[in-house]
Amino acid sequence: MTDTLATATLAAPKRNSGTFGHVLYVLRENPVTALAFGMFAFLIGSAILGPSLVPYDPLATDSAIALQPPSLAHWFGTDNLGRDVFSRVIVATRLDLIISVAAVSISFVVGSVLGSLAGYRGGWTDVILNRCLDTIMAFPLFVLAMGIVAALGNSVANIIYATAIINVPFYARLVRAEVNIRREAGFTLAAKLAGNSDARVLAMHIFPNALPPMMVQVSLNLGWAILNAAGLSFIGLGVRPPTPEWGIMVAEGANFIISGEWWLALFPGLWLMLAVFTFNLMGDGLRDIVDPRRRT
Amino acid sequence: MNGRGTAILMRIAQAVPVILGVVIISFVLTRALPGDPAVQFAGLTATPESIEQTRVKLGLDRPLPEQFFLYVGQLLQGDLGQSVSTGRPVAAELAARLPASLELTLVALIVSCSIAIPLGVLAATRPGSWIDQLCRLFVTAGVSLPTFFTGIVLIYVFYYLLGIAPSPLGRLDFVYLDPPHVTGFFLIDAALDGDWETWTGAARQLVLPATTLALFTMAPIARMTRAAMLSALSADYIRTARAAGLGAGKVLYGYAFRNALLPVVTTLGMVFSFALGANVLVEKVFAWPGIGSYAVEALVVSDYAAVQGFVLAMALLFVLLNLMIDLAYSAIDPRFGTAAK
Amino acid sequence: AGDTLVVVNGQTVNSLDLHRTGTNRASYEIAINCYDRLARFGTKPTEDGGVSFDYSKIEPELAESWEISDDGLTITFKLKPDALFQDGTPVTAHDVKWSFDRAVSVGGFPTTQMQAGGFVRPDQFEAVDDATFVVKLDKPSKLSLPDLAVPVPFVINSKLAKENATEADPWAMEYLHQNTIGSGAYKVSRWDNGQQVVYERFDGWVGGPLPAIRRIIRREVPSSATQRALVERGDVQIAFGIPDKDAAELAEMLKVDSTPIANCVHALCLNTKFEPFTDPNVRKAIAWALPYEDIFKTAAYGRGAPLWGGETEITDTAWPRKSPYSTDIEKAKELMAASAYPDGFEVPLSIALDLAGWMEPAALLIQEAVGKLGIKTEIEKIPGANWRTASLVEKRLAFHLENFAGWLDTPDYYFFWAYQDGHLFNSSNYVNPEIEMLTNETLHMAMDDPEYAPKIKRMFEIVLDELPRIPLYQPALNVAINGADGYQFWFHRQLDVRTLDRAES
Amino acid sequence: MLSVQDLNVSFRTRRGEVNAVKGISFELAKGERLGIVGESGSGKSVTSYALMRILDAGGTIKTGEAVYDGVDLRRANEAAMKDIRGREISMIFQNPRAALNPIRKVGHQIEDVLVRHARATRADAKAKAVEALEAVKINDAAARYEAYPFELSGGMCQRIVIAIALACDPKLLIADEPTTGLDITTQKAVMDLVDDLVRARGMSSILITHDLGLASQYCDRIVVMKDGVIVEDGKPADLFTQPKHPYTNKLVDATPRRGASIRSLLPQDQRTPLAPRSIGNAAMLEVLNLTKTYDGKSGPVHAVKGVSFSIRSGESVGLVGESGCGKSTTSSMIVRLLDISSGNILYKGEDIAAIPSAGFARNPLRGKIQMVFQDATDSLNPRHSARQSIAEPLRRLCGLKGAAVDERVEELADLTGLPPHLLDRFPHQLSGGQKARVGIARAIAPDPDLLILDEPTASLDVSIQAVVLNLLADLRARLGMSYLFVSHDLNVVRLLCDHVVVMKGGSIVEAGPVEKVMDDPQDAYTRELLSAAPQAPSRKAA
Ligand SMILES: Nc1ncnc2c1ncn2[C@@H]1O[C@H](COP(=O)(O)OP(=O)(O)OP(=O)(O)O)[C@@H](O)[C@H]1O
Ligand SMILES: Nc1ncnc2c1ncn2[C@@H]1O[C@H](COP(=O)(O)OP(=O)(O)OP(=O)(O)O)[C@@H](O)[C@H]1O
Ligand SMILES: [Mg+2]
Ligand SMILES: [Mg+2]
Repeated sequence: MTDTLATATLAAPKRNSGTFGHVLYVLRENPVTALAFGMFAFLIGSAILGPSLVPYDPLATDSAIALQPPSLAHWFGTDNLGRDVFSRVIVATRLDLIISVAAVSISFVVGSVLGSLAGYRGGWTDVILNRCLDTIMAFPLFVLAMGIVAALGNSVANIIYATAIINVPFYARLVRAEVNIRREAGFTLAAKLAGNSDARVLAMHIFPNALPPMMVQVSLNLGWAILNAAGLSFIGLGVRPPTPEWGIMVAEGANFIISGEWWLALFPGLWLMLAVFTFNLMGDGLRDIVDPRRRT
Repeated sequence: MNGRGTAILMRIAQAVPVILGVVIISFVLTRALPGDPAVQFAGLTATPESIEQTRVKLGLDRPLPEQFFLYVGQLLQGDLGQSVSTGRPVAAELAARLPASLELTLVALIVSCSIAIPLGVLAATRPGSWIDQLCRLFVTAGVSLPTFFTGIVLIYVFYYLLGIAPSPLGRLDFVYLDPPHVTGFFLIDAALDGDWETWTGAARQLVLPATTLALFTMAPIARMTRAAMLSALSADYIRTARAAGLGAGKVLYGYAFRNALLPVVTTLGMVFSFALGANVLVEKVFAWPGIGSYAVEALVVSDYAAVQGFVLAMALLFVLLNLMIDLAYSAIDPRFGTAAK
Repeated sequence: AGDTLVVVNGQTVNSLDLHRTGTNRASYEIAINCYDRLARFGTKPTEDGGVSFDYSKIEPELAESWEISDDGLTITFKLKPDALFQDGTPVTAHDVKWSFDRAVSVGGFPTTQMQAGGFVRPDQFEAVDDATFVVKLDKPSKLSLPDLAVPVPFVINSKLAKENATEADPWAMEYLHQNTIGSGAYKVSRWDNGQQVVYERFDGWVGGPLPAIRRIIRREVPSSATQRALVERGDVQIAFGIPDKDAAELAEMLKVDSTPIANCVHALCLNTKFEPFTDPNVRKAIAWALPYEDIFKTAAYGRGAPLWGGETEITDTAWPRKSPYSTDIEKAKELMAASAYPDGFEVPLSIALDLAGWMEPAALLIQEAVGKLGIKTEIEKIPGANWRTASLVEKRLAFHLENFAGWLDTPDYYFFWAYQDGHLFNSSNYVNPEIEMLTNETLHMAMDDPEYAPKIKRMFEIVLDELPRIPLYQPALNVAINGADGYQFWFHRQLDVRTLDRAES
Repeated sequence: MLSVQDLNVSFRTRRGEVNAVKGISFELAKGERLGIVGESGSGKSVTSYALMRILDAGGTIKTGEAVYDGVDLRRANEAAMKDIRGREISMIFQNPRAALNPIRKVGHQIEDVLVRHARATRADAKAKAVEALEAVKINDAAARYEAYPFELSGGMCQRIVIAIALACDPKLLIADEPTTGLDITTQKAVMDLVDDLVRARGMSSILITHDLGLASQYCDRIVVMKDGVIVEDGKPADLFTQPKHPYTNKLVDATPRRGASIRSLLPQDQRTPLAPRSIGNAAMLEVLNLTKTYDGKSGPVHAVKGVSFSIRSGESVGLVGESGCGKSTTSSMIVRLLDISSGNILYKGEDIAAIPSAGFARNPLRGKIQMVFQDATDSLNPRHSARQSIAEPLRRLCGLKGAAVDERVEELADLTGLPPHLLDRFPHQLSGGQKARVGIARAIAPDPDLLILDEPTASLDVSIQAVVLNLLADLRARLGMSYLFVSHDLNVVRLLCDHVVVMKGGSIVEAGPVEKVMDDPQDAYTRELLSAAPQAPSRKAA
């Protein structure tokens, strides 16, 4: 307490270092979380730098070296067109992260807005929204995504929209519940007394408190979005060839497993798993980071 | 009428707009599919005339609103239409395939629950310990694998390399005959028939696909069990029970677990409908004659009636499932349907 | 069991009746194995020791003999006297008439296919008596008799069919969809939609030598990896229609039959509606730029037959034939530079989702190759139903892969479908008045007509110069066999189970 | 019977070891009623949990002895402890509703204990359970056997908890704040019941509470705890008349009682004279015939039925009544968070009830009527630091920006006695009293004329309550605000208010100057309220 007194005058920098310190603290506290964030940093790194670091052009074919097992020259082997699997796996990171992050961002935003309104206004708004969400949920979600992509065409953007749409109910529900329990909370009333309009109360006071549980959902969904894209690829509705994408690579490589060319599916599969795994494990850490109550 | 009954009736009433919404969306979605079913079904060497004939035959020459009202009219009479690609009534098709999907999904969920729930309880009783972390890593790893990938790897290892598993040829190897149809669930039908050889055959076929699905569904169940157990264990009534000298088993299972079951049941419902969706991929890998693979085929060839029928069936199943969850809930939680809940 | 054979197939049988609207190709197998036609094609050995159908030989099946009138307008069939339907009733000319009437009346694919042989109206068919059946043609055609040997004009037990017909359904479509009522070598004893078809031998068959196997189970296994595992482990005897790659690899362990598919060309189509493709230099530049060898190796794993690097001079009427083009990127670049688009252009390259197995690797290699000419492509994968609409009916795909195969194995028949204006498989929108004329002239012309060969050669010259479709290779139908014998390749690309036998292993 | 010697309990936490109980010793004789008093966090509950060996994970008894009837509670094995719990020593807790398994019939919960301790067999369990219910004087015991906790009121739940605790005739009952959260009238009933039962059965009891008044009324002996240490041990009367330890002294002072003035709650050295204040003549706020009807699930709920009263400028009005009588509803309507059903609220003659509550945030009068909430924790946004919370109304209502905001926030912190270095903390990093100060600072930030205080001290320790009450009194004098003070505790109301309004079931039953109502209550309900409040022995000349 004495050292906080000493630094109290430097309010602004202290707040920053407080956030940073808090992140460090969260990471140090749980080794699994730290591991997850480490892996996440690695994935981000390969998404940003990967394309300029990989040893081969991920699109260059060479039938002379098709289907070679992993070797020093080709760490993850080569595929049926003689493309370097390692380069493709690394380059694919960017697209896969973009798909999952974009899809989750859209559903986060849309779900938050809908859920907040329904949770805050209650009444008919709530009833109607709930029925709409039920309707989406009543579809087997993967099939709905398939239908949307089949109807709109299989571009990256459409895959993102489809994934986003099927995720919206989860966010909307969650936000609705979180907003609803805080609708009558003391600090909500206090915020109104402080002259905040309803919209402001909702946006600045109630909604941010729904963030911690949402972070867990975000992390689960990030992984799920990648799996979803991979599933779409498996039934042929994924991104367009020759764009490297993990799901497509696994899906196509899967046909080669029985014939002994295991590396085609295994390495992208491992990376895919690594990414989903990372996202899923990050959830608790993310929640702790956005939750000020975890600060000490 | 008591609160519980009213609450359940309310839930059923709420399902009506949902079903209506599903009917509309599935209709619009199928019509939005690119590709002309008349072309698809006119056959190989179609001429413009034969395509036009096919179109008239399928009723696709009429304006969309008329098609919709015809469809709804048929639905109200319980007619889901004909699947053009299989030429059979969609209802018959679904009736034949739904049990296959349900059997697989249910077995997978039973396997998954019988592993995930104890794991969750174990983790909750030792939060932060290495067991807790190990459980977390294990179930997360399961959910991180694309199901089709897991499926193929399992086939490769257990069928192709080791030769332990039976050939991945659907519900029953061809040396067996299907058990007489009672429920459509082979395990049940074979047991009713007393034909344990077929039963074993069917069970063996189930092992790999069910494992694939189970691996995928364990994470949410284990996670929820752990969280619910943790919050139940820290509740005041647990302290009361302990202070009254109740045994550890009674406290853990009689008090904490039954309370923790409530959110777990809700999660189970979600996982179930989720697993039915994931089935689409698993069925494809294991040549499982279920409704998921049927839907994929139908979607790809723009078989409107089949897609609509499938979606509707799933929606009804979803509604039914929620109803069952509500029933389970009301059986566990006396507060259900009262002001307290 | 020794008298049972198991076959796996990736395709699903969706009807037992070929005539029904919506029946898919895989279901033709039922018509072949469970029904008889009046005649059928003979067989011949293939180069690598297999057996293939022989278009030049037509043999009796239900008919004992036939006579063609001198003007070529009347064909009179005599039926085999001892021919029986599977329910024991004798096969009569009335049954044939009813069946043919059905084929030309129900519309859709069967009717179109009948038209190819000149059979358009029911009044062309006449049952003179129980054993004599007469077909009258509007004009003589060399395609008529062969067209009666394709799966479509199969003979149905009309008595039984009529018993199950209704006012709304005079052709008993519903009943035949679920039941086989023919005189064929096998009957379907069990059909689990989406799972399996079980064939049971009909011992009263007179259409040919009695099959050796009593029961054949046809299992549907969508995953090719699973198919391969099954046949490799010997749990099934035949894996039908496996991917080229598996075929290439399994060939080292098992018997794999990879007969090039008759009258079939995997081609790259250049749509003439797309501006740059009207420039002959562009088309030729592309043809010279394609990496044929690589495509053949990676898309087909060397299965099938190459269709590039042929002689410039055309001396015979063999079809499919090698084009005079091969990979020569320098030449391609020169041509491109000489064209109106020296800097290239952008065009989507479309492929079918269902056929991605070969189309995708081919498309990727093509994309890379034409990229060197400055042609930028984006690969567009189009799902099933839409593919036919977009490519064949609307013909709106600028640059795409295509794989038409003609059942009737003559070049003119191929040209009729693939190069004539407005015809279904002419997805390039190709129009050439001379081709129109030549095709019409040769289509029904007897092949030994002295005018036939020169005209055909002229047609070859034109299309290989104008290149609306650039031939890539002739694909093969791959069948892996582990413990069975007697497999024959058929133009319809379905499994004829009648000749199968168990092999000593 | 129970002897505790030098007991040390510590917890392993993320930030190292926490010593919650530091070497306490006390004895308890058979039939004795012991009270443990101390402010929040002083280690009262931990002591009792340690005796029962039901400490949370991470908690251990480090050193010391606790011997019950010859059994060493620290070293006894788990099986032995299970037999002791419930049969020898049992416990009741605060928040009775949460202390019962929500999805098990209360009768079965009693049976579980009976069967566990072999007091009943499956066959006679039900009869025994009903017997236990009858023992706690619950109405219609046989029917209650089938009830679930949610079907019972808080008082009834507490009776069930007591029935569970006493089902197996234990020798010692530990009651950990058994009445917090209960209405003042229910509190008295429950405490009387426990006391009767304990006396009738000749049991010993330990009552844990922070309410010195309550402890002195129901205990033979009281130990005072502070920061894990026992600072004083004695008879209630002695404690009040001759407190030895300064902490006890402070505690005794802070306990509201008859005749004490607001300043006398504070320690001697802080009793500065109250600044004078003036009360205007005209009514600043007039509430006329105010009603509120909610649409409940089973018909309309008449929460407030035609309430009228007025507040003059500078005057403080108390609003008292038991839980659910409509106090909060009335104050919400006045503060314009809730739309009225009918009536008028005249603020300086203007009918503010006519302005819909949804749009009142933009009304210039918004800053004039402010409120301090009951639960300080709940009323602070957990994501906002104290500074942000206090600055909010300054930015929104006063239009201050930049440095001016910080300046004013620090001024307000100073005014409410909040150390400036705490301003950048989040609510969970502040103590209850500090949170109350933040709440008050925020409410007075826009310079209101009327401050509505909805039980602002209900969740605070007495000593902090004393400080907060005095702070409110000082602020009132300095800033000339009027208060509407909502409470169920007449003793507290009396300290701060000039006028009091007593509500019951949505209507006013009595109103008048505070002395008059307290000394000469006219209404039976007011008298009941007055008598239910525990009375500490008055502090005579020390
Ligand atoms: N599980 C725990 N882990 C760590 N510290 C704990 C734990 N339980 C209690 N403590 C600490 O022990 C101290 C005493 O807590 P205790 O609950 O006994 O206080 P109390 O006197 O009962 O207060 P209250 O009146 O608020 O109930 C507190 O400082 C608290 O922080
Ligand atoms: N939103 C609401 N809908 C229906 N009934 C309500 C609602 N809010 C309050 N009530 C009812 O109105 C009555 C008065 O409630 P109010 O909160 O004003 O009581 P209170 O005097 O403040 O009680 P406490 O001391 O417990 O805070 C209660 O019976 C309550 O059940
Ligand atoms: Mg306590
Ligand atoms: Mg209140």
